[in-house]
Amino acid sequence: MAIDKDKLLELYTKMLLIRRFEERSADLLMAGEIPSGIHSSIGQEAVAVGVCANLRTDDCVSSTHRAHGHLIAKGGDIKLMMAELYCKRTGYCKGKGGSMHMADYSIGFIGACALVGGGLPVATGVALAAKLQGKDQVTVAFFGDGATNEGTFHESINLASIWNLPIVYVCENNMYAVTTPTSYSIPVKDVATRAVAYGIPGETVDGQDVLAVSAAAGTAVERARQGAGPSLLECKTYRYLGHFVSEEFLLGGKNYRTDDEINSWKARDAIALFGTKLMENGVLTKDKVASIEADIKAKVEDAVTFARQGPQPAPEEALEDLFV
Amino acid sequence: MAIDKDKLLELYTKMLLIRRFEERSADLLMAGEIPSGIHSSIGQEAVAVGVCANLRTDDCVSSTHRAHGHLIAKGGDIKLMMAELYCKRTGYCKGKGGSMHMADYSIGFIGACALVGGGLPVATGVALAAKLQGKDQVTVAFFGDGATNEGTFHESINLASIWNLPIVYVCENNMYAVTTPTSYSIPVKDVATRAVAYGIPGETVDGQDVLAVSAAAGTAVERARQGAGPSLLECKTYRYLGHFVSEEFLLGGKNYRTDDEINSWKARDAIALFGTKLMENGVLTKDKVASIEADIKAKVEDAVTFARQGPQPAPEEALEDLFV
Amino acid sequence: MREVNFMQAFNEGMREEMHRDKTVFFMGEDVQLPVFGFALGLVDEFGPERIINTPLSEAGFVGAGVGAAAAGMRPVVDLSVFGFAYLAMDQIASEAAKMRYMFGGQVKIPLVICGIAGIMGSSAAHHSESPHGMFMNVPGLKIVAPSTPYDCKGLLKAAIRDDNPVLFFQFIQLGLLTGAIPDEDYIVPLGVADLKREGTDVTVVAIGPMVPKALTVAENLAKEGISLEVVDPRTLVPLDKPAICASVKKTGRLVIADEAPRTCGAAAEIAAVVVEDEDTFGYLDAPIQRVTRHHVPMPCSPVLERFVVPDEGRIEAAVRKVMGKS
Amino acid sequence: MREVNFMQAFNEGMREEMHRDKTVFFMGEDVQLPVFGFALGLVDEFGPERIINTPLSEAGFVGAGVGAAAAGMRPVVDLSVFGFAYLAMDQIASEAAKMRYMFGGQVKIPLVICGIAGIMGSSAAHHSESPHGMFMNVPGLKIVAPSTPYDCKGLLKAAIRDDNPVLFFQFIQLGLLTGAIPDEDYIVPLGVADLKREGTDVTVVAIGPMVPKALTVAENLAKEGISLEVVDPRTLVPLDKPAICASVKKTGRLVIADEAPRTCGAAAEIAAVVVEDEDTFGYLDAPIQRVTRHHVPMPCSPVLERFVVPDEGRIEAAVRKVMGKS
Ligand SMILES: Cc1ncc(C[n+]2csc(CCOP(=O)(O)OP(=O)(O)O)c2C)c(N)n1
Ligand SMILES: Cc1ncc(C[n+]2csc(CCOP(=O)(O)OP(=O)(O)O)c2C)c(N)n1
Ligand SMILES: [Mg+2]
Ligand SMILES: [Mg+2]
Repeated sequence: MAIDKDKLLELYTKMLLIRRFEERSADLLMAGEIPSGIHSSIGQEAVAVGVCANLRTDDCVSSTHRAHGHLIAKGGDIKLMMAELYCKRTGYCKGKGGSMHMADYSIGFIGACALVGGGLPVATGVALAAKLQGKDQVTVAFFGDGATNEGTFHESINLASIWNLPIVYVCENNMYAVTTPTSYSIPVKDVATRAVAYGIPGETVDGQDVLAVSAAAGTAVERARQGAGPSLLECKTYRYLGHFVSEEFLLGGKNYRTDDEINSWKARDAIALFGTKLMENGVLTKDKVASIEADIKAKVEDAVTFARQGPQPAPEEALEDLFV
Repeated sequence: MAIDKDKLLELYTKMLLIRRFEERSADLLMAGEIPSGIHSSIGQEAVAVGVCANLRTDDCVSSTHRAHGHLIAKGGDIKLMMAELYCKRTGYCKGKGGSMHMADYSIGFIGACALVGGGLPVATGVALAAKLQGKDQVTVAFFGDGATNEGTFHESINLASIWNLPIVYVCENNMYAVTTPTSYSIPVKDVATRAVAYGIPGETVDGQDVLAVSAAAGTAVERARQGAGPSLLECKTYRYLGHFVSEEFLLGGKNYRTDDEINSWKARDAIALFGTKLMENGVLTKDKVASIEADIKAKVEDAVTFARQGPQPAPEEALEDLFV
Repeated sequence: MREVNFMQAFNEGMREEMHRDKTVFFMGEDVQLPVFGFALGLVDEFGPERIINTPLSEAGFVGAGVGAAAAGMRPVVDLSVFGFAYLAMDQIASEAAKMRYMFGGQVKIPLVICGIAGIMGSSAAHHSESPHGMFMNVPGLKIVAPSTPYDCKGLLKAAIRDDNPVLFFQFIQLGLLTGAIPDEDYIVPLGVADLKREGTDVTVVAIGPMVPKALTVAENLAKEGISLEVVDPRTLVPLDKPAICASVKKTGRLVIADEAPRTCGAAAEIAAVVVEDEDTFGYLDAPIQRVTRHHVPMPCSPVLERFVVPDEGRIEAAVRKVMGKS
Repeated sequence: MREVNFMQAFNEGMREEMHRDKTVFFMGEDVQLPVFGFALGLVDEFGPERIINTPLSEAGFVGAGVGAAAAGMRPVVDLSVFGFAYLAMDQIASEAAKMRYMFGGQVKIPLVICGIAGIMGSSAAHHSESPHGMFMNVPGLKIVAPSTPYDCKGLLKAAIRDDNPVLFFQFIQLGLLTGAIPDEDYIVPLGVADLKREGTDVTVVAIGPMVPKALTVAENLAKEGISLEVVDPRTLVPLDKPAICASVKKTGRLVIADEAPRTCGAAAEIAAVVVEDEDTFGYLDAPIQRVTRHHVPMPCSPVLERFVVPDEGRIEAAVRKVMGKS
């Protein structure tokens, strides 16, 4: 492995932080503490972390309704995130955005967008600005498999290709858009194939292998940074929970995925796989894992406390922030 | 040649009819007689005729702002067309549609659409209806190279692919969208390459060769009719005139195409090429050409007379035809 | 008569029309395994050929609905959430609404487009749209905004049988509201308002989810001897102008309550229709008041959301204002 | 002062702002070789890096404008024809308009979206849209509708300098209208109406291309001793409500002329704003009249088009009506 030990531990820790944050916030939602709906990224952590491992703070990331992992991976502050889930004035967006509309412009997280495919043109424009401004900044647009059927996917990547923009389109192919399997809605085996239509590189990687993701993303990011244009990176992954937290209740027991399928993916859990590998390589030990877990647990609880203690926005604040 | 003599003559005659209709209507527009703007298809006749040669009357065709050729090729009545250009009550759409919004539902011409890419979802829905109704009807959607950059292109073909619809997407690649060359706006050499993204056949043919177009379209239409799904057919062609009739004036002498380029395409004029071939094969003679020309001229003049003599709509008729 | 909720009423309307007419079909994202009750169980009864799952391609599948309608089917296209309509705006405003007219009446477009509007609760800006006013601006669309299970079922059946494109707003706040519906087949015709409560002092024209709120206010104010007449237009296009004007002539005072953006919304149109009517103008004793969302996107926080969305308190305040008692 | 036409005024405004601020750029379809005069010659002066041709991808490049604005640029995005805005509706209504708010004020979107609105003459339904009313329904968008070269240039410069998304309507009927503009730098602030003519009998609020028509009517009626006051709001969001109400208080009679669809249009909003204003309501001596398009898509035929589009005759008839002289 070319990556140094600290970096490896950082990847592991970030994945675990995402997992624990998602678990805790799902619990708090089910307990009725969190008003904002949540789309959990549990199972998909390696994609967010593997991709963002290649980014600088001034690089940009755009995300979707399933945004927590991306924001944490980009360096987001889980206190401000949790407070936003609680819709407190102390949250990232002062309670206006909630889970699906978080942003942190100070670290280049240009925003989650709840409309599928809606963030792609915007991210493309951020990359256009970087090019016009002569910056060597790279933008990453995350989106799901379902989003690749939206017209904005097509239009955005075409624009990025003809303008040679510094952007990487990262498709988290978790095999489903809500209840609809990718095999029904996408007539090609790999989403990466679609890159052919725009004359750009397309690559499919194992989204459960954080190092594979990181390597592939590294190539694409470097390419963008060198001015060689956009790429499409597909990461095959899986979400363990329902489309949104509490979906299982609403669908009344009906499921669109078999237990076998879910279990086979869990057997390739990205964090477990990576943890095992790091242990084999001596980078990680059981003790180290325990201390990382403890540290994360403390951080997450701090975030919950911060969120709980934050003030509600005053009603009239609803009228602020429309226009500058 | 497998096609019989009458059919060959019919192809030739239809191409010539389109040419003469377009020429005459452009003249009448420049003379101030025709109020509706016109996008002329002179130069592109082989595509419309070659494709529609494979269609039955109950098959459907959707078109664009450049619709005259498609409608004539599908069997449209040039009297009603000319009257529509004159915006008369006797026109196809009672003067409401004009050049860019003609339709003839009696022959499956489901409509020209002035919004680039706008007709593709609608045509896809017509094909969906045919499938749901169990008909062996095929739909053809015509559109330009520029339209392939619209999101509707992507969404429509994807739908047709996953639903296995009886439709053929025909791209008339005339190398330009208004003043913008395809080489700028489309990052792949052949539009047909884009079929890869949808797992359907894509083929590029010489749009100046009516028999090549007809053969390729025949395969695609047959495939659709047999229930084997959609295809994308790209026909490389060229428009001789400006984007719209009178463009040359508005652009004030500036041109975005070289004379050399225009002349090289004219040297491969579809009608001339096909005429020569038919003469070589003895299907056509100079006399026969003269009589076809005379016949077409008479028909076009009849159409002009019909259009001129038709009554204007009464102003209040503007309030009709909104709702059933 | 049976008690059903709003979603069940919609569901029954769909089932009955699909049984009655083989050209009716239903399509949208995840309609085969829906999260809400509107489409529950339809696929079990009608199969995946008539209850069609679509990819995430709003322009594509709404346009496909337009085409299928032009080709003789009667599609009901489900947007899931009406805020997603913006992705299909061109197909709605340029194709569905204009095709018949542009083509000189050659074709009809018997298409219903439905979707959840209004407030799901802390769903924030992208999932809390009520854009019926925006669509009223487009000539060629009929617009349905039911407020009771009875109206929902009857209007849906009328919409499906109508030969024109109809937008059907499923206000989610009303989803679990129950009401009685008859066992036999019935429709509620498009274009006919319903007097949800008779009164003499102030007319409240209330749309969709504002109807039950207006009725609550009416109940409360009745105790003070203030008599509200609650008019539910039920369809915004066509709008039952005579019914609205007749009520205003009777009361001389008008409050319009619409849980939607204010500027150029349905409430503005209704105010304009009344104030431009020569017969009615002279009866107006007080300024017309609109009760609408505050003019911002919907925030996520429940505190902020409650502030933005119009409630009983704001209706009551408007009523007192037009009575000169604020 | 120099005489320029409307398109030249726009063109000058663009040039000056592009010279003043390196972050301003212009993009759209065929903007490097434009058919109309708005963008004429810009590419010669600023090169293809700042005058960017786009493929036919309205959602894509409008959204790219939003992103570029969020990233510190000041894009002016040209839709060519405003009817094409429907293809980019989601990027306009869900992203441009909402991003700042959703993100709690973290970002600003200094974006101008321009396009030709109105009647080019026999261009039919898809190329004759005036959808400003529809966009007024979306909180978060400023909307500019100039009627003179002077206002066009001044408002464009204000729009480009504004830190919010602004929709700029280029009414093509006005394209060749000439007027005087000063040589020095000036802006016309957003939100300030202009009294295009003072009068005492009837207020005509006229928007965009209806302003010159209203002035003609005013001229004609002056001969009969009828005195019209013509108010041009110039921006529809923000709307200069005080100026409109002040005029109505003076005249007691209001006609609103807007070359756009009637239902839920700008004219409806202005009527509602006036009739809900307590201070103004009492001054209203007659029903408010709207003069708008007839509520159909635009037909191609010149005969039909003339009928659908509001003209001087219809303004005059409305004036006579509110004066009780119809
Ligand atoms: C434009 C739009 N259409 C539909 C929805 C409803 N919706 C939210 S997430 C989702 C599925 C998205 O699937 P995918 O892109 O694969 O992302 P995933 O949820 O699997 O992460 C849908 C249909 C939406 N939010 N926006
Ligand atoms: C959605 C939309 N965008 C832009 C236009 C303006 N426009 C009309 S035709 C055209 C070019 C179309 O190019 P292409 O699809 O290649 O067809 P061609 O004109 O070459 O036949 C453009 C930009 C339009 N009518 N609709
Ligand atoms: Mg997915
Ligand atoms: Mg072309």
